[in-house]
Amino acid sequence: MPGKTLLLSQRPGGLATFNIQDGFNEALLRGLQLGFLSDADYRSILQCENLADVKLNLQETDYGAYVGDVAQISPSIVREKALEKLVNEFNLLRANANQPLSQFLEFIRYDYMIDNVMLILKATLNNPNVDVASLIKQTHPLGQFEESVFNSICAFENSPKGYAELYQSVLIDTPIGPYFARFLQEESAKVSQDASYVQNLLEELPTTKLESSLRKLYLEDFLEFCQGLGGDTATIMTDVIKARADATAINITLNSFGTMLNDPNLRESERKPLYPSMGFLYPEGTDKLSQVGDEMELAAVLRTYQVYRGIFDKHQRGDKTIDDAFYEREVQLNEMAWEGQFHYAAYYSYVRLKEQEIRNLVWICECIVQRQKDRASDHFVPVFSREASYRKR
Amino acid sequence: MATLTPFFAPAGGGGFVNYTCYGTSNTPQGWDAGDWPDILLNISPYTWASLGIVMALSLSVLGAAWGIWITGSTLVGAAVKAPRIKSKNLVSVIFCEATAIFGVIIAIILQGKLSDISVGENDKAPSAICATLFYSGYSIFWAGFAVGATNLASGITVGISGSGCALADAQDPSLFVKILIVEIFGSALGIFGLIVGIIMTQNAQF
Amino acid sequence: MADSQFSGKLIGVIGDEDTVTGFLLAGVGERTSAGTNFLVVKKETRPAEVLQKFKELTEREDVAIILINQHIANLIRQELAKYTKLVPTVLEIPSKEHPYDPTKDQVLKQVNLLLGGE
Amino acid sequence: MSSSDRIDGVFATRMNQQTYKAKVKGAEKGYELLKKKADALKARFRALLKEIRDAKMALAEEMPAAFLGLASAMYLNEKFRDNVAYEVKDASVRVFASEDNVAGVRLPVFQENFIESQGDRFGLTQGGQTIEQAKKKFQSLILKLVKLASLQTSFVTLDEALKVTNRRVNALEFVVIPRMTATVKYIAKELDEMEREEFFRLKKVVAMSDDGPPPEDVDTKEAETALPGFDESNEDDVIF
Repeated sequence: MPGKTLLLSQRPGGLATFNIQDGFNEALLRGLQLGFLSDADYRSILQCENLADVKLNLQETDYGAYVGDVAQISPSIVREKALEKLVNEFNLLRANANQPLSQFLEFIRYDYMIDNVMLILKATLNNPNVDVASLIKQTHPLGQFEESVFNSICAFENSPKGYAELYQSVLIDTPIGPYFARFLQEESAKVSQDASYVQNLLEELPTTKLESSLRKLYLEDFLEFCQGLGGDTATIMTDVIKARADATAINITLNSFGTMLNDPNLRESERKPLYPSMGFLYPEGTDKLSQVGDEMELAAVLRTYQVYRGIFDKHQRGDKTIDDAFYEREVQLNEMAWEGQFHYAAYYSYVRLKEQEIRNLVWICECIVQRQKDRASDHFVPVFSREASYRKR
Repeated sequence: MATLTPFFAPAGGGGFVNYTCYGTSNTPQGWDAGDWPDILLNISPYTWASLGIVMALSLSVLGAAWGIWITGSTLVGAAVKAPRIKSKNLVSVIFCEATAIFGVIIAIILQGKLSDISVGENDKAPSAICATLFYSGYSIFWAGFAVGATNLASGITVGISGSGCALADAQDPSLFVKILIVEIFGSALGIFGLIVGIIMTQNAQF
Repeated sequence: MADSQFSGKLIGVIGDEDTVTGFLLAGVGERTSAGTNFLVVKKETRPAEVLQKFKELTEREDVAIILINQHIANLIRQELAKYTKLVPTVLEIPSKEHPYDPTKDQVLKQVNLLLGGE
Repeated sequence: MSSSDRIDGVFATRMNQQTYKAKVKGAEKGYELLKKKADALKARFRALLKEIRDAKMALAEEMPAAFLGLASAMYLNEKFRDNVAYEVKDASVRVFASEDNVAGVRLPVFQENFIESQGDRFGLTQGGQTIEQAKKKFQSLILKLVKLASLQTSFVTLDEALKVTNRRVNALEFVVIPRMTATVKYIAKELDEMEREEFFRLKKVVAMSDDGPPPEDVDTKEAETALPGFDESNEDDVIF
């Protein structure tokens, strides 16, 4: 983990000094930006009647090299190939990165590593004789560890000793190990921490809580790191990460309606700890959110936050699901990173926007496969679209 | 306060005959803190002039090199995905290079003013000669600094805008000319320094 | 196997990832120490594995219906044709990437023939 | 109708004649009943065919919608698919099998049973509501599929039952009844033959013993013995 404050020489630098370390790499990234599908690409893909046409259209875009040698595409193959492309590009950037950019890029990967570790934990806890090879295939390629790490996570014995080993020798060595350590430390404040306790924690804890705690620790760490970097990186990343934290808090609240978490007795004790301890809503907004019991009350809380009021209005009017509205906002925020030069935020944006693009593509393909193209407009958010609602204003 | 001895021996040699008398405090004339400004008087105008030339050249080249670094690294990176920009955006590198050329030009001009004492060997009073030499030395020094500093700034500016130009061109070729104009303005900054530097040293003569 | 809280028989699913996910989401899945009542068939899954799962499901007492994707059923068509038990019932369903084509449905063909023929 | 159609090894006795007449009656009765059953099954079968066709068509419409709902959920939260697969513990959808009776054919009928699970909701941090919608769509799909499963089982069972019944009806109509009728006729014929032979023999004996008894007596005797053997069904075989 990097220190709290970075020396001047460790920062990415400003206008005149950024390029000394990162000029080439940033230009590579900006070159990759050319690969985003344009409005025209989306239009022509939307006109396709079947996936063979989609493939023809994709072959003319940046994805051409990846879908070209596939005989028959399907939504899942599109996703797989597009992810492969993203990972290759990311690895290119990563390979060319110096500190502190390389650390920044690693931070982007931690997000997916948390996903992967959670996936593996869930799979192995519920299903001791799980097929490791197929499990590894399901993990997100950006959050890949070395295969030996995966194997040892899957191979640990389902016993207190095994859990202790899992924690001590495997998880602690992964880049996200410190988050596990901190989480376990916080949780074990009440009980003495021994091996069986780790097991109990992993076995009995709702995985949602473990996951949200890890994510929370990760986002806090990432935010701190970005603020240490200073400059535009800090400005933009703060906005993006805080917006993400807010979206999580609002989503958890909204999605908890109708579940046990919304029980008045559990709101404070179970639901509130799931909220990230950051964001524009934090702390007074999340305090209010933790008391909310239905959509009307949620709307009342969000009314005071202009951006979220707009998003929640869309949700209540039924124009869009709240998730779509948040995606749109995320795209908007991430596009901001590309308005400036000489900062790292664009790397994070690139990965997020590419993920959005992959989602768009997969969704459109699904609509075409299911012959329900009229529903395509339900979801996708084109990236760098000249026709985006926030750009038309 | 120590008494000032005329440092300049008008007749030949160009030596600073008595600079040795400003040595340490235990010299016969003595030395105290108030004598510091005298150091400036005792530095040869040739030193000033040479320093000016050095600064004009080195700062300009520093600016140019820095600019090329900024532009170049971006250009190389952006050309990976958009190879078509590689020759067009060499213009940005050339603009940076121009900054160095300004430095070289002014250095040669200034160097031309530097020669062994030639001004009114016998028909002028030593004090007048002395004043001319002071004027020349300082004007060349500051002209050199002015040119160097402006060219440094200009070089970095052209570098940054050139870097932006390469990225913008990679995204949208129609932006190239527009950003090139920004670069030209950045480059003009160096020319301001160049012009003013030439004017400043117009009357300088050793 | 009979749990007092969860009485009734299970629905088994053999299908591609999306089909299985959908039905698991709806709550048909059951995982016990003995195994699961579903199988995700991927590109690399061998027909033998499908067949094994199919046999396992058909031999289980607590399975009433087996849903199987049409394109996966084609992998084990011969065995499927030999299967004559009434319960568990084997139901072929369309999958996401192989949308339902009424003209290719064996049962529907027969139905249309019988309806039109009489 | 040739004589080979009759049942072999049946002796032409009066007793057999009675038995076979009764058998023909029984077979005809059975034929009527089976015919009725076949008609009932056929009616049910036709209704079933229509239902299956409707169910299949409804399925064809509903499957894409369900898959698109799933795709929506995947769009909003890619991770949930893996969670769904690995967090499975107990099935909350169960099926009960009961039976329906159509004209004596027992048809299995499945009845679904949804147990409201109290587990964690998927996609708590993202896409929860859309995932919930996808879940609803798949549950309604399960309703349809369970119904379709019942229909399909019924289809197979009924198809089989109908085939068996039709085979029986046909067997009765074209094999059993004709053969038995032929046997009855054969017996009648044989009995007549024997009667005539007896009569002729008697005449010879009378003629040989003395100059004969009056012939009117024999006529009445023959009429008395022959009459019970006659039936309205075999008038063409009456011999004088």
